[in-house]
This record gives sequence, structure tokens and C-alpha cells, in this order.
Amino acid sequence: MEKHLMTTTEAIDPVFMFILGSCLVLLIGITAAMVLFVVRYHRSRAPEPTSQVDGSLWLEVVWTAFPTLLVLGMFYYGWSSYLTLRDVPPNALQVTAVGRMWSWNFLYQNGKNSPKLYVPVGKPVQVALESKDVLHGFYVPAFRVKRDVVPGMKNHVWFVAPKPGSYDIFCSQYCGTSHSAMIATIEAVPAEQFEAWLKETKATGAQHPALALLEKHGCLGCHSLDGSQKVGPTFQGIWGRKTDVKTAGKEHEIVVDEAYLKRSIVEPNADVVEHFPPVMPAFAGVLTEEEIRLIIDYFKTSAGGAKLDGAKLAREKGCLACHSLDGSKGVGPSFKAIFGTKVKVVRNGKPEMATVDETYLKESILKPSAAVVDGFPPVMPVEDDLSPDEVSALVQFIKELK
Amino acid sequence: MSSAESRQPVAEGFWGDTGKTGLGSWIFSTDHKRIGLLYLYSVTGFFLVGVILGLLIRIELMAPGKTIVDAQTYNALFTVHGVVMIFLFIIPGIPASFGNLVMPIQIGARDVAFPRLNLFSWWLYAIGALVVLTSLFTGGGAPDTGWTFYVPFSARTGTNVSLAVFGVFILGFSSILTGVNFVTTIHRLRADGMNWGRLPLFTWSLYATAWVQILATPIIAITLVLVIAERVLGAGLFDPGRGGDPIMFQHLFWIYSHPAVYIMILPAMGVISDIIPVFSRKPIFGYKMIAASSIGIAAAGSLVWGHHMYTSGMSDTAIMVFSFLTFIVAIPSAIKVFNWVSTLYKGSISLEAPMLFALSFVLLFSIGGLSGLILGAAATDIHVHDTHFVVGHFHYVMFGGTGFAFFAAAHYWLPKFFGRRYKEKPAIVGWAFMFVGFNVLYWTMQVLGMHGMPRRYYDYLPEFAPLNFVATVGSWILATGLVIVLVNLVKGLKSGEPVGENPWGGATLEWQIATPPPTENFEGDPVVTHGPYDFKGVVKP
Amino acid sequence: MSHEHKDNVGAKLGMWLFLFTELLLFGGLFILYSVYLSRYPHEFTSAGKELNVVFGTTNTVVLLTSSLFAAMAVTSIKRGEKKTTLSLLVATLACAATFMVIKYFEWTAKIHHGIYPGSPKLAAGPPGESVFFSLYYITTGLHGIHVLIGGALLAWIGTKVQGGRLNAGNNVMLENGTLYWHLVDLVWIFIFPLYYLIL
Amino acid sequence: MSQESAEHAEHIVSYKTLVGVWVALLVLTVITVAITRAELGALKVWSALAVASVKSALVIAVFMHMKYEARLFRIILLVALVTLATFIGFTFFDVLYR
Ligand code: HEO
Ligand code: HEM
Ligand SMILES: [Cu+2]
Repeated sequence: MEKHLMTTTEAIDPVFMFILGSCLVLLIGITAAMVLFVVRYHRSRAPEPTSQVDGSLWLEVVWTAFPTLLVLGMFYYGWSSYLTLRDVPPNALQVTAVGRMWSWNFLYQNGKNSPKLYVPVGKPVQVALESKDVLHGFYVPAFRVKRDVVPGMKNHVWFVAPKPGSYDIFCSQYCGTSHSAMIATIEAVPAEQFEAWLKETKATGAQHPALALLEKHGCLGCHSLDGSQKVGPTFQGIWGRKTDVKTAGKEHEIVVDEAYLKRSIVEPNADVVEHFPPVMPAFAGVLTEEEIRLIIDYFKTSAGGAKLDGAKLAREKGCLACHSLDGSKGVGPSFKAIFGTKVKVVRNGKPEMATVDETYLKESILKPSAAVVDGFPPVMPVEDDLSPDEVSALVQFIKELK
Repeated sequence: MSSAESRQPVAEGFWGDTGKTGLGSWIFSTDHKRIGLLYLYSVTGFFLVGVILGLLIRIELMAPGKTIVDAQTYNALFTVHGVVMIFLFIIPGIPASFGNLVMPIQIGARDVAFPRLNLFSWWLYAIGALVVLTSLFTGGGAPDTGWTFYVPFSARTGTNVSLAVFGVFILGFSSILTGVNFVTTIHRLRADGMNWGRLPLFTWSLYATAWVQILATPIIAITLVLVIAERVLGAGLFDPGRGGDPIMFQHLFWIYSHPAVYIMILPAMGVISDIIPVFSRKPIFGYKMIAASSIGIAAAGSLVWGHHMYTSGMSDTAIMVFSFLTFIVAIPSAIKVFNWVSTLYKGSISLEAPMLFALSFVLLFSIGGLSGLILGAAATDIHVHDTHFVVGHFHYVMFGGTGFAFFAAAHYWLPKFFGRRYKEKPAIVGWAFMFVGFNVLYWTMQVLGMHGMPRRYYDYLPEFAPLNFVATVGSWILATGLVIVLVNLVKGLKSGEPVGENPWGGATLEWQIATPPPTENFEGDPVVTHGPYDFKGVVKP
Repeated sequence: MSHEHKDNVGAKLGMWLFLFTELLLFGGLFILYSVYLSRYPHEFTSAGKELNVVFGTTNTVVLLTSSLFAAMAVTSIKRGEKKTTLSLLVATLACAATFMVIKYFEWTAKIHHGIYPGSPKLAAGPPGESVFFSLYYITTGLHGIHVLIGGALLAWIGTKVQGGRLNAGNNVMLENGTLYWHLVDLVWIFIFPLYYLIL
Repeated sequence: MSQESAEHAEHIVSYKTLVGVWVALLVLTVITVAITRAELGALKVWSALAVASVKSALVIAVFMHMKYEARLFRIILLVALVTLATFIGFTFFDVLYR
């Protein structure tokens, strides 16, 4: 640390001391006066009142002016210190916290995400707050910071962890059944260790030279790697995928293979995948033969070959906030050995038996309220940003849990 | 009623002088006293329901993890506890029950300005309450949104929010009509000589309250309609995906709900301003300042709603303005507290039950109000917002304030209307239990909040366990006190010692008429010749 | 009972207080309108173009005229012209009915075009437009409900005039009924430019 | 209360006045439509609101007899309007500066 940076805690605590202290003094004063009067002028000691005074202008002035000055002081001190919370130091590390019912996920600028918020000690961190569903609140008691996480709104907080260690993050804004379980941790580690962590855990594929190419040429602006919908079809699981394409105005089905991929890169408007606009620029002459090879290999192995990790998804999407993996009862039924069992569900208000198979699981993920397992509250949120591949991965993951 | 003099055990008064008895003579009566009692019974009933729910919440929080209920039930518990306490107990609490009972008599009137409208208000209250209760057992079950109904959660949850919200909508209109009635009554029906400078402070406070009821309540009514529109029509007015703004819901909600906290506290302050002089046998200190500060609170209180939204993402400019005004609105309360304490000085103080409740009101309200200053400052609120510190704050002002004032009023005025009184000893023992238990419970919760324990938390980290246990024990002490006080009160009013016209030596008009008051209140038109706290010539009990 | 004396000023005071309540009920919607107008001026402009100015203007004239009739009814009853009072009340009600019929056509036309709260068409359009139309429907819907209540109130009062219970000496109920009716008009005076004209 | 009974010596508004107000209201309606057709930019909203305020003032004063009521009525009307205005205005401390 070059220059001492005022932490949020250091900014807030003196205000606390000041207001709390003044309040205690006032309270003790008022209590003492009341007790004194009640004892001194109790009817047993004062059978008749000894004064009938019913007001005093100068007293009224005094006890109007004095509190006014005091509260103005409190206001000003409170307001000016609050500004420290809003004044993010330059060069703060940027992280995005994504809140959803009922879990947190933290995204770093290099694309890494983590269920724990790792931060370097002594370096200011700015956390951008993003909600996938309802209001949440990002609250770190140790740093005296709190801000609501509002869907569709850009909020942020900043803090600096003064010492290495773990700090609690609570959800402070009520968000439904498992509100109190929406807890995460800040792990403050020395700066070098943090850098190492950030690099070492950097998305596995980043090392692949093809990925650098995709980034460099802006492919990833339109095609996602994680199955999410963008301007173009996702690269996730592209190898061997069956799709409808339009060739010269005629529709037909193809299987993504080497020839198709090559043509799509060099001459994109030859075949256009259904439902996508024909806007991709041609890369003939931009990418060398060698480079195209590399990319296709990458599709073959990593993006296509590497299966989606259902376990990771279940955690990131917050499923595990409610569904345990060890058979214990949470807000929702445990995933453990659930596949193949028979459960009693309520569908359209009527109870019936259902077998947990792939169709059932798919429906439960996409339309949670259609059939609710008996004895559980109908509170599961709809995840409308799951891609079909992600749903399959989740189903696969649940299927394999014994 | 001339029979008032030849008293057998207790005169009949309005209980029987019209010759009408039976349920119908009550639920269709337009007599302000009967309506006041109808409110008193229903409000007390719901208070007990709320208390039981509160105790269940505390038992669940006694230890981390599941104690008696699951998470979803817990969420419904605090939601229903909050809704019942706010909309069914505390808002109608003092104004509709004691206001109806006492205010017309205090100004020398025979009834309120619109007696039938008054009865209609009670019916709306009853219907609204019924709708709220129905929502617990129908549809998707008891609402689980918290009493604040924040969107988008309240628009999404599968529980029966629409019906509950509709019930609250009806209750809002009940409150509005009471306000309309009271303002008109106080303007039009004051007896000869009852000028504004002679109005008892309880009536002054009701006047200020009624204005807040008229001008703020419609905003919550429309807001709740919009929540229903959001759920049923998919209107999207608060849905960010469709251009709506969830923060706007919070604005609308608090535009009403902050002023509503003054609907809750102003009548309580009025009760206290009436009781302290009587039990000190001294005129109230600073009558004009206390009366004016009621109006001041009502006016300035309409401008501070944003202090509930410091963390919401509202603009910093708004935070500055609302924080500033929040501190300004604390000043009239400070003026009241100083004047109450000064009234004691050189008086002749008797510590009977109403006075004990009144003095503890001053103390508990001060604790609550001063903690409100911590919440009002932007820097400190950020840390304790949405923690048990806030829960402690509002129980101090609502329960320690209005709740204790409610009991002060009950011990002070009910003997007048029942003609009999409770026993003093148990009342004091019960009060002591309540006072101690109350502080153990809520002081502890405020400390928990400062350590960072969020509110509406079903489960919590182990480090919060010891204090939570203490708080739960406090709730049991408090409940014990409540039981003693209530049993003693009910027994006393049914079969206690008869009381005379003026058991405490009060100087306001309600103490000058027969006990219990006859249906017509006054024989002939009263003429007022002195102020409400002029004890010259009032016989010392 | 002895205390059932007539207090006309008190009755009117009560009515005015209630009107304030109604005013603030709509006030909540006007708060939202002003906020969203400042956030989506362009979307509000283009959405406002969809509303039919001719319908809106006609309804304004109809309501203003109904208000005139209602006000005249008060004058006539005070002058003891019972027949005139009754015809004026009927005329007021006729205007109310006209207003509702026009409103019905306006709404059905919109709904036919797929414009109603939560409709797929609005969901696909720009966010500000969906907000505009939701506000439009809720505000005019609430106003329409007030027209119905006010109409029913005046009809009921009419029967009392007919029966002679309301007359030159005792007419505060009619006055209060028309006060309510004028409130309905007042609210429309603001709805009209804000929704139909600002484009 | 006796001194107050004098305050409602009933005032009867003539048909002529009422019709006059009605004509004025219609004229103002035409004016609103006209000015909102003109290209006034942001002023459009304010001018339309100004005309609407004049119209409602007419309705309140004459149709609703406010002109002939006791002063108390005018004071409370002002209270209600100011309350509504502050509710809207104070919301903009957030909306404008967010
Ligand atoms: C009866 C109800 C009541 C009353 C009277 C008050 C009174 C006050 N309140 Fe409270 N409140 C009430 C009920 C609530 N408040 C809340 C929340 C709340 C919040 C938001 C907290 C948050 O969510 O983060 C703030 C900032 C305040 C501030 C204040 C202030 C400044 C006062 C002032 O009016 C207090 C004035 C009194 C004082 C100051 C003490 C007496 C004076 C003395 C002792 C003399 C010395 C004083 C000075 C020098 C000033 N309140 C909530 C939470 C809602 C929810 O989220 O669920 C509720 C229900
Ligand atoms: C024995 C009496 C009472 C007990 C034990 C009690 C206990 C509690 C507790 C522990 C909470 C916090 C729940 C949470 O945040 O998880 C709570 C919330 C609340 N209480 Fe009480 N309370 C009592 C009486 C009252 C009274 C008298 C009132 C009002 C007059 C009241 C009004 C509220 C409100 C409004 C909430 C907020 C509910 C919400 O978060 O939506 N309570 N109560
Ligand atoms: Cu508040």
C-alpha cells in the first residue's frame, strides 16, 4: 500500500460513535430528569403541586434550538461520510456480483466466475450488482457496506479488505424462501496470491490458441461459448450438431462437419442457420488456412467435445441453494438418487404420482410450477436463460447422482 | 339520565339507557361509544393474534436452524405478524377505539359529525380484516412478502398476495373515512367556549392524525391496486423487463407508509399529553408547542419517506434531501418529550397504572426515536438497514410507544366507560414484567442488528445465537406481563370496584359527565369556560 | 333524536375531504405518469399517437357538458324548480352514458389491435410504450369506475328529488352528489391532455 | 355554533354564469388541442397543463361553488393540492438525479 486508503469501516464507525454517543447522553439525561422528578415530587412527598407554571418561552426556544443544531450536525456528518461510500477509488478491481434466488456468483473481468468473492488485501474492489430475478441486497457487515441488487438497475458498492481473512456476505433484501441461506464469503488474500488465483483458474480454454483467435477476430461478439443466445448460433456443442439451414433460399437439414464449418467461415452466406440474420462478414483472406484448421480442431475437441459440466451449472445457477446433494431436505427435494423414484406431485391442483425421468426433470426445470412435489412450497424460480444444452446437462447430472 | 345519582352498583349509561340490547344493538349502532368499543374489542383481538405470531417468530429464532417451523412458514409468520399489527392493530388502534370513545365527549359533542359513516367505517374494517384472514387459508396460502409487499417479489410469488393486498385496500378506506369524520367533527361540533386553545391535546393529536389519514392513505390504496394489476393483468408498471421501475413501487409505498407511522404515534402522544398533567396535578407545560408540534409532525412527516430507501439505488441527491428532512422531523418530537418531562417538575405525582404506562412511553419512545436518528443519517443507516436494528427501532416506537400508550389509555379511560375499575397491584406487577421483558427483547435485537444480523432471517450464523436466545427469553417475560395486565383489566372492568365520575381528577369534559356516560353524553348543551388542564376546583381523588 | 340537526357546511366539508382522498388516489397514478414521461418521452409520444384524439375530445366535451347540467341542477333545486332539476339530472346521466359508450368503443378498438396490459404486442415493443398503455388503461379504467359510481349516486339522488325528500330547503345531498360528479370531470380535464394530446 | 349558521346564507349561481363558464371551458378545450398541435417541444406539456389548471380552477370556483364557500374550504383545498404537488416533486429528487 502506497498511501493509506480510508476503508469504508473507518469512514462509517466514527459517525456511529458520534450519533450513538449523543443519543446515549440525551437518553441518560432525560431518564435521570424523569426519575428525579418522579421521586422528588411524588405525591407522598409533594401532596400539592408547588408550581402551576404552564410554559416558558425561553425554555421552548432553547429546547427547539439545541436539538436543531445537534441534528444538523448529525445530518452533515452522516451525509459527508456517506459520500465516502459512493466515491470509488480509482483503479479499483472490478467484479460483478450476480444475485439470484438464492445464491451469489461473482464474475471477474477475465471471464472467470466463482461462488466465493476472492479479493486482494488492501486493494479497493468495486462490485457491480446484478440481479437475475427479484430484489436482493449485497451486505458485508464487516465493511459497513450494503446496496440493493435491483433487476434492470446498475448499482455498485466498493470496499477494501484491510486484512487477509474471510468476511460474510449476506443478502439483506428479503427475496423469498431461502433468503437467509443466501450467504457467500469474501476471501481476502495477499495480492500475489490473488493474481495467481485469478490466472490459474482462468477459464480452461483460454490457453487454447484457437480461443485467442476467436477473441481477436470478434467471433465471440456474436457467438457464445456457453450456449447463450447471441446474434449467431452458439459454439457450444457445435460439432456434430444437426441444424436447419437455408441454402440459396431452400431449407434443409445438415450435420455440422468439417466442410460445413470451413464454408461457414470463408463464405458465411452460403448456408444460413434458420432464425439467424445473414449478417456475418466473410473471413476469406482474413484467416489463414492454418488458423481455420486450428479453430475447427478446437470445435471438435473443446467447445464441442468438452461436455457441459452439470455439477458446475447446478451450483452457478443456484439450484444447490435449495436442492441438496446429500439427501437432506432443503427448500426443494434433494437431488440425491432422485432419478427413477416415484414422487407424489400436485398438478393443476390435483395430486398424482409421477416418475422422475428425463421428461419430468426437464419440465421441472423449465416450468417448475407445473407439477410441485407434495410437501414443498411452490417457490422455485423459472430460469428462462437456460439453453437446451444446459438443461440436458443438468438432467444428465441429476441422473448420474446416486 | 337522572338515575345516575341514585346509583346501584353501577349506572347503566349508554350500555342500556336506550333499552336496546343484543348483538344487533351493537353492530348496527351509530353511537360513537358503542362503535369505539367495537373497535376496541376487534383491535385488541387482532393484537393478541399478532402477539402470538410474534412469540412464534421468537421461538423459531431461539436457536439457529429449524426450531419449530420451516423457512416458508417462517416467512409467512412475519408477514402476517406485520400485516396484522400494522393494518389491523396499530393504525386503527388508538384513533378508532379511544378516539371514538373519548373525542366527541372531549369537545362537548353528542356524537361525531357522520354517525352512520362511522358505523360504515367499522364495517369496512371488519370486512377488510376478514378478507385478509381469508387470504391466509386460500389460494397459494399465506402471503410471504413481508408487510412491505416489495415488487418484483410480490408480483411473482405464488402465495395469495392479491387477496391480502385487497383486504388492506379495504382497510385503507376504513381509515380514510374515520379521518374525514374526525376532521369534520372537530371543525363543526365543538361546544360553545371550546375554542382551539382549549382543545384537549388528545383531540389535537387526532386532528393532525386525521389529516394524514385523508391525504396519505389513498396513495397506498392505489399502490396496492397496482400490485394486483401487476399480478393479474401483467401490467408491467414495476417490471424492469418491460420498462417499469421497481424503485417507484418503493416510493409510492413509503409515501404512505412513512406518514402512517405518524398515524400510529400521534394519537399515542395525545394520550400521554392528557395523562401526565392529570397525574401530576399540574397544567401541561407548553400546551401551544405540543399542539403545534402535532401539526408540525404531520406536515413534515409527509416529506421524509425516502429514508427507507437509502440502499435502494435511489439518487444521492434524494438521499441528501430525505436525510436532512428526517432530522428536521425529529425536532417536534424532541419538543414534546422536553415538555412532558417539564410538566412533572414541581408537580404532585401519583404513580398509578395509567401514569406508569405513560412515563414508560416517554422512555421507550425516546429510545426508539433516538435510534431513528441513527437510521436517519445516511452513513449509519447503510450498515443497519434491513437488520434487526430496524426491527428493534420500530418495536420501540410502535410497541413501546403506541402499544404502551394503548395500555395507558385503557387503564385511564375504560373505567369511565365500564363504570368499574381494575385492581391496582396486579396492574403494576404486570406493567413491571412488560417493561423489563420489552427491553430485554428489543434492546437485544438492536444490538444484534448492529452486529449485522439481517431481518427476515429464518436461520442465522452461530455467532448470533446467544443474543437471539436472550431476546426470546425477553419475549416470554413480556408475554407474562401482557397476560397479567389483560386479565386484570378484563376482570376489573367486568366486576371490579365501581368508580365515580372522576376517579383521577381530570379536568377535560369526559370527567364531568356521568359514569358510564349516557347515550346523549351531555344533558343540554355544555358550555366550556376553562382550559383542559386547569385543575383549580377539580376534586383530588 | 335531538342531535340530528342539519349542518350543511359540515356535510360539504366532509364531502370535500373525501374528494381530496379521491384526488390523491389518482395522484398516485399521476406520480407514475410524470416519472415515466420524463424517462420515456419518445416512447410516450409515439404511443400517445395511437390514441384517438377525436374520441378524447368528444368525451371531454361530453363530460364538461354533463358538469354544466349537474351545476345547473343545484341552481334549479335551490330555486324550487323540481321538474327542471329532474330533467337536468337525467341529462347529466345521459352524458355519463354517452361517455361510457365512447369509452367502450375506444377500448375495444385498442384491444382489437392487440394493445392491452400484458399483451404480446406490447411486450415485444419498446418498454416505454407498454408502460404508457398500462398507465392509460389503469387510469382511464379507474376514472370509468368513478363515472359509474358518480352516475349511480346521481340516479339515487334523483329518486329522492322525485320523492320530494330533497327540495329547495334541503338539498345538501344533491350538492354533494354533484361535487363528486365534478371531481370526475376534474380528473378527466387532466387525463385528456396528458394521454391524448401530448405527442 | 350559532355564529356559524350565518355563514351559509345560500348562494345561488345563475344559469347565465354557469353557461358562461361552460363556454369558457369549451374554448379552453379547443385551445389545448390547438397548442398541442403546434411544435412547442418540452413547453407543450407545461402549456397543456397550464390550460388544464385554468379549466379546473373554473370548475372548482363556479361549478363546485368554491368561490362562495368559507375561507376554511379554500385553505384545505390548498393543503391537499400542495400535498399532491410535493409528493410528485419530491419523487423527482430521485428520478432526475439518478
Ligand atoms: C410508530 C411508528 C414510528 C415512529 C414514531 C417512528 C419515528 C421515527 N423513525 Fe421510524 N418510526 C416509526 C416506525 C418505523 N420506522 C421505521 C424505519 C425507519 C427508518 C428506515 C430504516 C431502514 O429501513 O433502514 C428510519 C430512517 C426511521 C427514522 C425515524 C425517525 C427519525 C423518527 C422520529 O420521528 C423519531 C423522533 C423521536 C425522537 C428523536 C426521540 C425523542 C426526543 C428526545 C429524546 C429529545 C432529543 C432529541 C433530539 C436531539 C433530536 N425509521 C419502520 C420500518 C419499516 C420497515 O422497513 O418494515 C417503522 C415501522
Ligand atoms: C410480543 C410481542 C412481539 C414480538 C415477540 C414480536 C417479534 C417480532 C420479530 C422477532 C420480528 C422480526 C422478524 C424478522 O425480521 O425475521 C417482528 C417483525 C415485525 N413486528 Fe413484531 N413483535 C411483537 C409485537 C409487535 C407489535 C405490537 C407490533 C406493532 C404494533 C409489531 C410489528 C412488527 C412489524 C411491522 C414487523 C415487520 C414484519 C416484516 O418484516 O414484514 N410487532 N416482530
Ligand atoms: Cu419512516
